[in-house]
Amino acid sequence: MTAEQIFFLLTAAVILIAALMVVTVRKLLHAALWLVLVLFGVAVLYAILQANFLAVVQLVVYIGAIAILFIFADMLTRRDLRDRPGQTRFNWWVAALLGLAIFVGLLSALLSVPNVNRTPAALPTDTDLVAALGTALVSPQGYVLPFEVASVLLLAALIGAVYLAGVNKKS
Amino acid sequence: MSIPLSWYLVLAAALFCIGLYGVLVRKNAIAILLGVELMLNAVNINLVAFWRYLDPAQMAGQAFAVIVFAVAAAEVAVGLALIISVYRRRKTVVADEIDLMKW
Amino acid sequence: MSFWNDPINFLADWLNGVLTGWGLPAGWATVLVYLVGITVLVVFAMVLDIGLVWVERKVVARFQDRLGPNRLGPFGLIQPFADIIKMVIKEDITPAGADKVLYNIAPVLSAASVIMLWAILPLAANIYGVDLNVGLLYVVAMGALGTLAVIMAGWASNNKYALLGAFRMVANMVAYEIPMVIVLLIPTILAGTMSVIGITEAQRDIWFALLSPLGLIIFMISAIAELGRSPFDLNEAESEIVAGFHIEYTGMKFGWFYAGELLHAFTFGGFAAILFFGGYAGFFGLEKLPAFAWLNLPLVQAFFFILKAMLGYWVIMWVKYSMPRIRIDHMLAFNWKFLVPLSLILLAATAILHKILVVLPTWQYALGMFVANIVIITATIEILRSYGRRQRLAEQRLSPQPVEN
Amino acid sequence: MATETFIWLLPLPPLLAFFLIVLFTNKNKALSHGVAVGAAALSWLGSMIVFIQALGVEEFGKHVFESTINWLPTGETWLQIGVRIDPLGAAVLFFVAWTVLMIFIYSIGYHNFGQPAGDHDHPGLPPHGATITDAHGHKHTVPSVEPMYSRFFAFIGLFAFGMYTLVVSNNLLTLFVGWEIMGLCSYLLIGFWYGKPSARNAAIKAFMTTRIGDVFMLLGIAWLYSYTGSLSFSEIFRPEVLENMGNTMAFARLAHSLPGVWPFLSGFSVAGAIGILLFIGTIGKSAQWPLHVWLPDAMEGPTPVSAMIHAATMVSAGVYAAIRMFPLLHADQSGYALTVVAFIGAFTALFAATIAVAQNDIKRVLAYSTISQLGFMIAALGIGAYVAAAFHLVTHAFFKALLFLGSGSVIHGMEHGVLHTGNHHVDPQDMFNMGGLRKKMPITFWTFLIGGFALSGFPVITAGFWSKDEILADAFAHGHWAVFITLAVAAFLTAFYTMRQITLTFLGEPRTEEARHAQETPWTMTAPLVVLAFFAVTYGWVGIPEHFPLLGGLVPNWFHEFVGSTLAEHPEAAPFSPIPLLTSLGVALGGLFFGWLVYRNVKSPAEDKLQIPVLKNKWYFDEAYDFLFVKPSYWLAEKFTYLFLDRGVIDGILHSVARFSLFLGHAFRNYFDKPVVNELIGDGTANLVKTSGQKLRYIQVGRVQSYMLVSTFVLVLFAVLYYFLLA
Repeated sequence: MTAEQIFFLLTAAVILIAALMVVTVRKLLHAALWLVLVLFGVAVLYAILQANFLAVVQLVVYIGAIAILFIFADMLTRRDLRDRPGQTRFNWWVAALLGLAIFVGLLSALLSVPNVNRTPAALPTDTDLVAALGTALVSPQGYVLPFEVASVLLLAALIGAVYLAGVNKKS
Repeated sequence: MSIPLSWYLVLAAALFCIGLYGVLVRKNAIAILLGVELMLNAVNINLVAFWRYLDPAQMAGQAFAVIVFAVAAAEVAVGLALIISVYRRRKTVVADEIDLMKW
Repeated sequence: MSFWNDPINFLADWLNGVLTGWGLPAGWATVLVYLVGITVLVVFAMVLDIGLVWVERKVVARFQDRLGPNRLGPFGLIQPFADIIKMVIKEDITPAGADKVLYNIAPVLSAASVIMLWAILPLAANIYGVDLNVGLLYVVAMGALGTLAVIMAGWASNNKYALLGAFRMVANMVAYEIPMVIVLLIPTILAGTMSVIGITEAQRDIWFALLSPLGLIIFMISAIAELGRSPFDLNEAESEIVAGFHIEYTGMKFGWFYAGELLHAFTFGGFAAILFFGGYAGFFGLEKLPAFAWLNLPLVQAFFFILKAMLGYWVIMWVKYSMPRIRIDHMLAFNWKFLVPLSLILLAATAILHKILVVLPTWQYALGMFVANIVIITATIEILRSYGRRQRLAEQRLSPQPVEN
Repeated sequence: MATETFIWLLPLPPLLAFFLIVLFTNKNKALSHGVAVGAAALSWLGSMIVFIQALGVEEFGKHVFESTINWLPTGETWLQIGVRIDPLGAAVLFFVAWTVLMIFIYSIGYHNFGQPAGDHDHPGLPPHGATITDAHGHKHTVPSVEPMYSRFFAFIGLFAFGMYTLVVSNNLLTLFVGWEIMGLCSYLLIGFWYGKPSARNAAIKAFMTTRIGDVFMLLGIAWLYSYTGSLSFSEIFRPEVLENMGNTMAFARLAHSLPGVWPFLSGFSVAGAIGILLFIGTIGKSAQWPLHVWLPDAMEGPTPVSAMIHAATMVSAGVYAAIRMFPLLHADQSGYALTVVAFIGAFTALFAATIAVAQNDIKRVLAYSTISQLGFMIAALGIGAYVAAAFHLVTHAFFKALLFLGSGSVIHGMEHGVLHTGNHHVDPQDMFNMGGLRKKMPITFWTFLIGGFALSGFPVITAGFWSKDEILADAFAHGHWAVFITLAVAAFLTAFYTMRQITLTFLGEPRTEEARHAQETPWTMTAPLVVLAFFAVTYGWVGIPEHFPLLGGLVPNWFHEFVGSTLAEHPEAAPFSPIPLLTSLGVALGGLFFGWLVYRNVKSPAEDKLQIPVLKNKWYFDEAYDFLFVKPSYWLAEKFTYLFLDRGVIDGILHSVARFSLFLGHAFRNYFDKPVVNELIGDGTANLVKTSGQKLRYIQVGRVQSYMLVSTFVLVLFAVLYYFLLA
């Protein structure tokens, strides 16, 4: 077992424990902060996978925006938080069983990938990966259409969110 | 020796199921969205891991991870806006209590 | 390889040799050397920080027509150490009802988010922590961590002023992150890379400040907002919310916030130097002449870099101590209605012009870029002026007219 | 740029000017005329360049500038359009460029640019003058600026575009397009002061009359196209095509079924018939008898300028087209076509000259003179004097333009006098109100004198002498005695009425107070006069016959060589004979002398012995047309078409169709729509959905996570089933 593997296992353990905390802790704000830890761990995984751009974007978008948004939303709807003792629905065990079943199913599907214990492929040495990703996202031979659709989606979400969350001045 | 691909896949599957569990059992609507985030991250781990282990010259995995980021951001923005809007009117964020659409 | 040409690697090799000489396996030795390097970097940053305390106090004194610290040591140089001792020995209070873990993590995270920036800050061509190919995004990402620290501090203090301050701070930082990101794209376009080293190297012939003066201005504004310094310091507006998110912090925990802020300001001065003033290089091609080859020595480069960073830091201080505080709605409106559209226009203009002009010789390229920036600045000022005039007239119409008897 | 490409650009500046003025600059007078004159100057410059280049080409008649593009696909071939400058085109282009530019410049002064706006001027009426107060407090009435100043320049810009297009065309199609654009512009310009009923009527009259000619011309074009499959000159004038057309009988079947009934018609070849059809277009455009009636009335337009357009430029287009079609007319084996042309030309020349003698309006005299001179050209063409016709076309354009602009200048000066005295009942155009203007308006007088002498054919020095002499010489040489004598008489009358005009207008003493206060016009009006006067004198010298006594051979007969080379067979210059020379000398000098002799003491219309009613009333042509055509068509439109056909027959059919549809609609609604569609299909579906919805609603619990739990469960179930059953 090499240092890299140890490092991965540590990160994975942090991610999984934090994820369990996200779905179980009673205080929603703590759940959100545990989520931040999960996200940070995932960013570390990206870094290990040499997806530098995604690692940094994970920090910017998820931690810098999404997690903050969760925390804000949590604070804005705070009254519910202290009033309720149980944060879990009555049939949690059904969901747990189902989750387990799906986990097994997913594992059996994923591990049937041929040569599943392979090692990472060699990175192309001549190109900058960030530049390659940028080119792929905006070139017509690449993913410019999905990329643009995603940006339109973001714009629509922005407008929709402003409309929904904004105070209607007329009423 | 570096890390085998299967480790990532197992981790992602576990993360996905934890997220699913959260979505199914949490009462608080915001917490449901937290679960959704976990699931999306699990998906992204798979995307990036497959990119890295199969063909790094082909940018499909990363490109789709970027698009998942965008979708996640949009989903959270609209979802939280909805929750806040509902909270303003009904003073609750418990998903089971938001049931105006039942019969 | 000599110390003068490549000091860091020289020292690292030497240390590696020493460690392996003691019988350590090569891998462990490398890890240890890295750890030592990180420690040295952090220590350097923190020592610089102590110096900054003194600089800040001296400069603010001069701005306010005072002398500043002048009792302890020559020119009061020992004063910061006295400050530190005071902070360390003060009582460490955790308020009742506070979320203890978060309360204690927040200051560390705050300072860490700044120190982590130093990982990519190149002091010279070969004195740097790591050359990330997403360096500029990394800056923004660390800013996000800072945001998180602030909100944690505000929440965990269990104090409404703290929470209000944190809200303001977060609104501020999230909002100004957008013009910041957009304007960071301008050096990226001009240099063709996000790596800070690459951007510095791209400015060997001409500073980006000359290619995009407007970009520099927008960067400085959003950097100051990101820092939460005056005129954007309403997160700690003492007349309204006492001291903002760190109201409950005492002793060294407050010290971390304070140190973090100072170092952050200096670091942004450094990034202004890197992005727009050529960082450690940027002597307009002077270093290519044999007589000026000494400009390529790492320590000389580091000296010039620190000098430029200090200049940026000085501008930030200058603004801080001469501008009044802005109201939160004005601040957000300024960002969304002015800074973001302006930076988008600038970005589009820069991108298009870059594509068109890049085939030209350097001086024509620079001239075109500069003129475009001037045009945008002039047009902006004109629009603002006419808008302001209309606003004024509208107010005059609304205000009660003097009654003529 | 190749010259061919350059020619494409010639017509464009005035068109651009038209759109610029109409769309953008119409509020700004200075800008408008700047744009228009600038465009005219550009076209002028281009034309001069093309002309000079044409001079430099060896054997230009065989190496013309021509370029074509495919324009419209017609089945397997293309309808081609293109430009062509050959010797004839170059000569015409030369005078068109000069006269157009001069008109444009002249218009600035004529429309009183720089004067104040009128006191009560309205768009659509001529300006009435403005009152200004000078430094001493005296009130003066001065000319006021035209209210629709910019519109005028837009119109003449479009007009210039049409003229240039016509000249540079290499085919009948674009020639016809330019022709029609000019028709439209002449309508717009004659009716420019649409507030005056006379102007409105004149505009409609001009439009309708020329339309008659145009319809026949279009028929000719269509026939030509169907016969030869092409409209480009170089195609249809190929010798074998011409020969084929000239030898084919046009009305062979008609002549066969009705043998000997109509020998004249049956003798026509296709070439002749088409040529005559096209020539009818010329009759309309160039105001030849019997379609001449519009031209005198067209003088209602803004006085000299549009008159000048109609009289000096546009009517020239008709003659130009006729000259172009000469090979076609010439190809007619029977020779009938040319006979018709010669007859109409000669008759018109004499007929119009007789009317001109009895007119008192300064412009109408010139209008009839124009008709008469155009008749000269047509007659020359009819006797085969191709070069002489073209020569007279060019010289006439210069001196008639000069005369019209001069008359405009006179009227302008007289209007000044009218404004001074304030007596608006004095007609500033009536020659009997003038007299003695020689001293008041010297530049106008001298240039007008030059123009008048050129028109009369004053020997040797004027251009008109050389061109008219060449026509007479040709007529004499080819033995066309009737034409020769008719034209000689017409030429005598021409000199006579010209001198009458000059005497009444300029000589003697002022007959009215207004004439006493007339004033010389601004330089923008006189400068074009001087330029045109220069050409009215010198242009004749390029066409002096070689065998002319004393002068012959001093200068080569350049015009004959140049324009003559347009034709496939180079026409012979007429051999010199003293008889036509003496005739033209005699009629010119005699006419001038008698004109002066008779009118030097005439003071009022009553003393004028030649005010014979039949001449004064233009041989009653207007009245005859009114009785023969206008009244019957009114009757047809009102009584037959409107009352009987429209109201009775067509409306009746429409009303019954409507009633039937109404009945059908009622039936559908009551017996199909209401019971079947509404109740059975519409309401039935709704009821079905409603009932089933009421039954099914209870499975909706409204808890989103329960839904999801169930769907996840089903998913797992299906996965398990899939795994065990299929895998």
